[in-house]
Amino acid sequence: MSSVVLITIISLSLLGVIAALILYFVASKFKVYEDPLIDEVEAALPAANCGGCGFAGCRNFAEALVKSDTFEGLSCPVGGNETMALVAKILGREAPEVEPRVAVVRCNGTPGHRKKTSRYDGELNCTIAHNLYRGETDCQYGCLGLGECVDACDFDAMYMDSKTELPVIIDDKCVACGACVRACPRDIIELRKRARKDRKIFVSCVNKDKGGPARKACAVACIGCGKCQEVCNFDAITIENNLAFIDSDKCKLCRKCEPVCPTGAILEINFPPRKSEQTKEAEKAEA
Amino acid sequence: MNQLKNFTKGFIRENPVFALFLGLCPTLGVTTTAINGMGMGLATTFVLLMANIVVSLIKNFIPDKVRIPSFIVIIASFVTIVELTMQAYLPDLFETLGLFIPLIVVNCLVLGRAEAFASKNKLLSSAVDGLGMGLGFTFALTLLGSVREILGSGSIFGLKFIEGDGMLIFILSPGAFIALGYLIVIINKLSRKGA
Amino acid sequence: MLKTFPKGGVHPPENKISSGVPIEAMPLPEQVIIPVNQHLGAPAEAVVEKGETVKAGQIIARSKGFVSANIHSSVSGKVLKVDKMPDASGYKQTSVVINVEGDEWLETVDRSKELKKNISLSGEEIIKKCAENGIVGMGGATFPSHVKLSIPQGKKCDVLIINGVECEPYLTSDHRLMIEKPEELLTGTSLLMKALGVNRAFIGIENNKKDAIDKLKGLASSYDGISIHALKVKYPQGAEKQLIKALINREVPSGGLPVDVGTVVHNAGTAFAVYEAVQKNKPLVERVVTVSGKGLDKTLNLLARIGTPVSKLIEYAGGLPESTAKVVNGGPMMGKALGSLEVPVTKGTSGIIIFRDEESRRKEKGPCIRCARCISVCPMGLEPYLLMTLTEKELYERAEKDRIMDCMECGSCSFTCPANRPLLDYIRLGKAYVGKIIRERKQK
Amino acid sequence: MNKLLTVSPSPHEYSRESTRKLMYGVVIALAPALLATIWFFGWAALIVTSVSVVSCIIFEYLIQKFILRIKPTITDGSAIVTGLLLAFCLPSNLPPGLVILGALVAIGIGKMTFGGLGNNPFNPALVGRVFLFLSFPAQMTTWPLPGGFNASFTDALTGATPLSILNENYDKAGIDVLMSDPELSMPGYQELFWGNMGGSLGEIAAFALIIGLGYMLIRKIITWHIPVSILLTVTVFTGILWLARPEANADPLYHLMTGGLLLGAIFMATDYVTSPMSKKGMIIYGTGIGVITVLIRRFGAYPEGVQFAILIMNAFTPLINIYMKPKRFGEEVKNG
Amino acid sequence: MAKKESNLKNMLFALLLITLIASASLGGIYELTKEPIAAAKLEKKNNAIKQVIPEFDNNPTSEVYKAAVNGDTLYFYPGKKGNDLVGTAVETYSNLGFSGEIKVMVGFLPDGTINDVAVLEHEETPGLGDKMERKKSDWSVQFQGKNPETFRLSVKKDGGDVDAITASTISSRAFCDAVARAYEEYKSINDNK
Amino acid sequence: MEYIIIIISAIFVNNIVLNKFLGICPFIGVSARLETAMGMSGAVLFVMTIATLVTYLIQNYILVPFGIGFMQTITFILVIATLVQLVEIILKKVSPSLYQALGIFLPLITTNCAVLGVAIMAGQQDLNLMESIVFAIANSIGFGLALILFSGLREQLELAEVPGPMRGVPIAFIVAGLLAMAFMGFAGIV
Ligand SMILES: Cc1cc2nc3c(=O)[nH]c(=O)nc-3n(C[C@H](O)[C@@H](O)[C@H](O)COP(=O)(O)O)c2cc1C
Ligand SMILES: Cc1cc2nc3c(=O)[nH]c(=O)nc-3n(C[C@H](O)[C@H](O)[C@H](O)COP(=O)(O)O)c2cc1C
Ligand SMILES: Cc1cc2nc3c(=O)[nH]c(=O)nc-3n(C[C@H](O)[C@H](O)[C@H](O)COP(=O)(O)O)c2cc1C
Ligand SMILES: Cc1cc2nc3c(=O)[nH]c(=O)nc-3n(C[C@H](O)[C@H](O)[C@H](O)CO)c2cc1C
Ligand code: SF4
Ligand code: SF4
Ligand code: SF4
Ligand code: SF4
Ligand code: FES
Repeated sequence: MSSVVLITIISLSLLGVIAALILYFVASKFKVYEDPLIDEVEAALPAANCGGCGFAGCRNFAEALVKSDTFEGLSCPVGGNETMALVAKILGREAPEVEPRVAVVRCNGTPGHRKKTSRYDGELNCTIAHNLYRGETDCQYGCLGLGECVDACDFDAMYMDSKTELPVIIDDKCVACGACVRACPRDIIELRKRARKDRKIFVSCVNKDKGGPARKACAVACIGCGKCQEVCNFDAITIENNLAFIDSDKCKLCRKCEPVCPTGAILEINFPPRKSEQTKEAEKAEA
Repeated sequence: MNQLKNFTKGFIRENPVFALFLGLCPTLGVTTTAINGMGMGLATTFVLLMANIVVSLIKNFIPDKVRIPSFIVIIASFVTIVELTMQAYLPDLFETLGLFIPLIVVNCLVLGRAEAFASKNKLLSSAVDGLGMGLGFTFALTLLGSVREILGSGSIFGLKFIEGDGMLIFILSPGAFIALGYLIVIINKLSRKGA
Repeated sequence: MLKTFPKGGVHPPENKISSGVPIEAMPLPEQVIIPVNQHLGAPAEAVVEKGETVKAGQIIARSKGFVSANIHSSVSGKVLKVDKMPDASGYKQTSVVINVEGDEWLETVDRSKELKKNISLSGEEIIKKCAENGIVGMGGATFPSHVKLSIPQGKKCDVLIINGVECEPYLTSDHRLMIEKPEELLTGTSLLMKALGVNRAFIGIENNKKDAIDKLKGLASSYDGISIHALKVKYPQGAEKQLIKALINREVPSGGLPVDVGTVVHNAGTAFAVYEAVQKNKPLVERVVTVSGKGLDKTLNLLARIGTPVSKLIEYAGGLPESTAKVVNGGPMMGKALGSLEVPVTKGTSGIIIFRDEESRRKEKGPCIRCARCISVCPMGLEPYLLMTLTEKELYERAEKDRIMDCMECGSCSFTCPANRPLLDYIRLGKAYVGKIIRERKQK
Repeated sequence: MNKLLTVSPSPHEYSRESTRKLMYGVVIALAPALLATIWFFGWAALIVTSVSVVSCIIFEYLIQKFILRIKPTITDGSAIVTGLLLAFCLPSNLPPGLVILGALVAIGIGKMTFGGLGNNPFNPALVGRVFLFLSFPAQMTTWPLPGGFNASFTDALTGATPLSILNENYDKAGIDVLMSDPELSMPGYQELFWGNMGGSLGEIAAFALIIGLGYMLIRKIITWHIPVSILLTVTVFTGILWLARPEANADPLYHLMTGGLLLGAIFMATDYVTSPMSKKGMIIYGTGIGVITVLIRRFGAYPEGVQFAILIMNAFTPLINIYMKPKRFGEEVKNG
Repeated sequence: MAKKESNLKNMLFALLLITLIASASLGGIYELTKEPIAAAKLEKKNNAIKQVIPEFDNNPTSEVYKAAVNGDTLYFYPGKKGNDLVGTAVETYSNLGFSGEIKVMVGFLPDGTINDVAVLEHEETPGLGDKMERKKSDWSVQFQGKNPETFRLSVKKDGGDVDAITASTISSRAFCDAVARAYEEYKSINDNK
Repeated sequence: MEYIIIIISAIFVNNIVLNKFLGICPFIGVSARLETAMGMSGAVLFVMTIATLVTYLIQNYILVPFGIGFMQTITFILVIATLVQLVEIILKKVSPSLYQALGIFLPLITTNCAVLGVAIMAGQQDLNLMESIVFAIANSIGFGLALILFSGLREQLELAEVPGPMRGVPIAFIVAGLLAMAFMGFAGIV
């Protein structure tokens, strides 16, 4: 073996040994206690320390992962999904199974139903308008129609219907993230249990005024008359502050309430058309 | 895991440059021409492949505390091998790639893959991963090199197709950043459409 | 050189059309709507019921808590109902609706025109009178005056400032008051000085009201410690922090109150109301309201009873012109646009301004061109363009660090922005969110 | 009255200024310089200018309409200003193809990539200009000499700019020696002031630029802070150099009137979008530009440094904005 | 398959083993490539020499002589055919480049005429200054067959006879500077002989 | 004078990031927030200086005397990796506050090719010990300058209306390109 090779081997090995020794002693001498979970998570990470995650190194990222409750905005570009799945497992953070839900807009104050009494000329932002005044109609509860909820939806599941001036939710695209619910200053949007074929029955109104003023402001306002409550066999309907509410967890979609509402505040969606009384009777006769 | 998928993921979807943004220094530094980019890419691929293989072989003998020093030594050995071989047999290319050959050691891509993948996977997967990622890297470098060469010198792989010079800036450092920036956007757009 | 505040400010067209029109008492309306919440702080609690007969000056809603104010009936008649009625914002709130019958006053109220200059009551008694008679700031914020007059333990106040600036375009109610009731105003000032225990009072008036300055200067010599100061015309000179800076060169710290720098600011109208409350025992049931606008044939300074529907004032001024597009309650810079005219005049209503089509429309907004005009006009030294963006991007923490809560909503920034950015709209929104965050933090 | 009342948040009164008026104001301020340059460079100047302005507008329109798919905003006039200023820092004999490329870079990379007006961190016209300069140094450093109104476009006489003469002769000879050397044809103060010399379109006539400055100050389009701090810094810095070694440096007055300094200080450094927002910040920014300009002119490879100086300080602008907040009212905070 | 624990013995052992193997294999490779690397380097120089002087049959690198000029060194490689000097290749430099040092090989015929020039190293801008390379352009051909006695080695702008590369006066100037330096030294050595 | 040239050259003219393309990954990775950028710059300053010092010693007292220059890469990186880990462990114990400020960036630096690059370049340019140290400090300042400027720009762009597909990394590259373009102006100053 030539001398160069020998020197190479000796010097590098020496360096390696020294490195190992120093690391060992320093590490044991300067030990600091830390959450062992962090170590575990760090071990699962690629240790590329590339900063791709936006944190200063893998350990830093591991700490952030352990500390935060969700993984929102946290991801490791090197390790990808596999790594993140691993981390999730270590932290025991499988997302719990949730019942599928879907958003509904509880206002039906189309221009036809609600007369305009003023004209809004401010920034097109529901919260700004809401903080300023009651809105363009006499209903101080209803939809302002400026589409803040639509902007909040990250899934393109909403759009403003230019005819009704109300937001519309596309059932297929809605993932029930609730962004729109949080965005709406008037608490008009509700997440309801998703039923078969996306059928739903709900009171499309949030007006808490007494019947008279409510009716005056909007033709399809809920007046809190209680008729729907009477016909419901499942205790799904409650009335509070002159406003009826159908609990989607209790509602069996029997369709009894809709016909009794004197103002048409209850909406049925995605149901087959009702048979008229005559055909019903005819059917009975046939049978 | 499906080896084919494992192999191809590095091309677009998890391309080290376009999607993971790793190993950027050589990506920008040497891609003045397509051929340089390709040379660098292949050199890195070699190191990546070999490092992945060796790491996955010995992963169980390495205590945690010296994991990184050990891996680095392994990688550095292969880099030195490339360095010496290139110096001997491809001196011209070695000169143009210059400083960036030794810097393959610190290419976050190499260490990253060794740590993220090879130290957790079996030999075959690791090798396939290394090769795939390396070729993806090569693809990215060659593409960027071509773009810069076409715009900057009016040639491609050394073949001139316009009279005179191109836009000099694309050979200089600003052009590298700008070209890569727009390339990422375009690739993202295309891959999303494809997917 | 005239005094003024050093930083920022704008000079919108003054349009003081009604400055030469004497104050005129508005005839009684058939019905008044008196909200129980006309002030900052806790709403008062209604103490009358449907069908009850009330006299003018009688308490109909009692203050609840320290920062709150009594509400008095401004007319005599029968309570029609105590119900939720829309206020200036259109939102419904509890109000007492009274059908007017005659004009009968409580006996204790001295309604004579006679000037009563002698001060017989002690400071505490003065404050008590203010509280009893429901005196709140007439400068816009309607903060209960007795609270401001009760200097907190450990704080010291050495000078009173009377705000006769009236920097808002169009408005002339304080101006007319200063010309027509100077002695009452000065007596009111003396009363406030006594209540605060200070021996100096500065009255600041912008230089576009030379007649008022001259008049008050002539009379002030016979009142101890009161001096009159002319100020350069610049909006928002009337904002209390700016006025304090202009007059006595003290800077109220961020998040602080005027008392922190040893002063208290009261509006000229408030001084007059204090005079009436203390010397004449007359509660705050009427106020001067400017009715003005370029489209109007005649502009007015009306002495109107609280609760009078705005529509009546406008009717009295000749009805809404066809060109009307917007009716603003207050001045054009800070006032609130009304969605309906069937809302009452309240203690804070300083004017009703009518805008024509061409003046009212907002122009299309463009992107911020970072011209820094909003920064240079912001009297609080804020960066409105940044605060707006931070609010838009929901970066409330940064907005708080950039002092969004210091914004006093003067609107100079929106006024001046060449890109027509709705700066104040968003800053207000940001303030609401940041305020919520701060409150939540405090609760923890 | 049967119309609905309009409701909007306060304020209800607005000033008369608008983005468009400001931009056209800048165009008006640039008019004297345009006239001067047409006087000296003739049709060529007009061609370069119009090609630049028109292509800036077209590119802005096309990008907004077809790539970003947003409502085109070409009427706000900012593209015209960019086009004018881009043209103003190009030589009058630049082939139209390159002018168009410059406009594409200015608008496409410099402005629209960041989202259009108000979002770009770097001055678009300068991005276009420096891009061209770094890409085609040969074409960008051949300057036609003034040939009068009818000078032909292609074969105008080319010559050096005063700064490139200076750049080659620092440490060799003083300014008076250079000026008296007939071979160098170094322009004198008079020519600098009126614009009879080689150089890019808009930079030659000092008097026209100063008229523009006056107009913009009077119309309150810009404040004095940036131009004055730049010019003052340059005066002081070159003054020190000159006093130390008059035989090797040009005097401050010569520096002030040559090259793109006035054009840059008055029209380009003042671009709202890319300059700091607070007064303090503006002065720091201007001082930085002044220092870097002189550094590059005197010690660097390029004869002129304003373009780079402005771009470099553009990069500092966000930091300046973060650390140089306007003085808050009631600085001291109550209760922490 | 448990991982090895991080105790001293394991750490030492692992690192030692790895460094051992690594260094051994590297040493081996180094031994293997030593020769080719040296050969490649030499060949580059020889190629340049071959390019700038007429055909020779000696080994100029082994007959090299040096001259020190203000702190730096010029190398002279005499090329001989039989015993006759056919030309001398001079490795020269200039610091006046646009960005960094320029190294040039200049070949002189025995009478001092420039036979040819070749650039060894430079950092000039691609597309501009790098046109001095023969690969990139024929600019440097103008030096062939010129005798510096009659051919003034500076760019025309400075009153010389050399056409500068378009837009690269600085690089051209530096190139001339390098060639002129080589000529001066060559001449002074020859004159002293 | 020598030192001044080294400093100006490293910071402005041949800026390590914008001109030499070293340390791009952290330049893109940790520049989203200004605070992080500052911490990173401080950490780089610290490590780069120490690393250059140590590698200088190794180069001149081990590699060169024994004629094993080809071992440069492997020894340098081993030393740097060990050193970084060492500094991290010690800092964590000795000065938690300093660790909070700088230490958390340390792991990133191992794979930051700027550190290795500067160590190698210092060797290539035949600098003496003092010059090497100055060179390292100047380069880390250059790195810090570029990083801090860049993060300032990125923070501002966070608030701008950047078109969707450009957001994030692509726009960062464009900004870096324009920044590099601006820095080209310093050419030839030294
Ligand atoms: C990006 C860039 C690179 C340059 N590179 C060189 C170069 O390598 N060599 C050179 O002599 N000049 C170079 N220059 C200088 C320019 O060609 C030019 O400014 C020069 O000073 C022009 O004048 P000339 O025609 O007198 O050479 C470069 C300029 C730029 C913008
Ligand atoms: C929550 C709150 C508490 C206040 N407390 C006091 C106080 O203790 N003493 C006082 O003199 N003024 C107090 N003020 C009144 C303010 O100083 C100020 O006069 C009032 O907000 C109206 O001012 P503006 O119209 O400028 O907004 C308080 C105001 C607010 C909003
Ligand atoms: C922007 C702004 C402008 C104001 N302008 C006036 C004004 O012109 N006149 C006035 O009396 N109060 C004005 N105020 C209210 C004063 O700040 C302050 O609340 C008032 O003078 C206190 O007196 P008061 O409690 O008696 O109303 C303004 C407030 C703000 C925020
Ligand atoms: C005073 C002033 C100076 C301007 N200067 C420039 C300039 O130098 N370059 C440019 O492209 N646009 C300029 N503009 C136009 C506009 O601000 C520019 O296009 C924006 O940077 C685009 O976002 C200027 C505008 C004004 C009002
Ligand atoms: S914001 Fe969320 S909950 Fe609302 S519509 Fe969109 S996806 Fe559904
Ligand atoms: S539902 Fe709510 S958020 Fe959506 S448009 Fe109506 S008011 Fe606005
Ligand atoms: S005034 Fe308007 S355009 Fe100017 S900086 Fe402020 S928000 Fe932006
Ligand atoms: S930010 Fe607030 S205080 Fe400043 S100008 Fe705007 S509204 Fe006035
Ligand atoms: S490759 Fe250089 S830092 Fe990642």
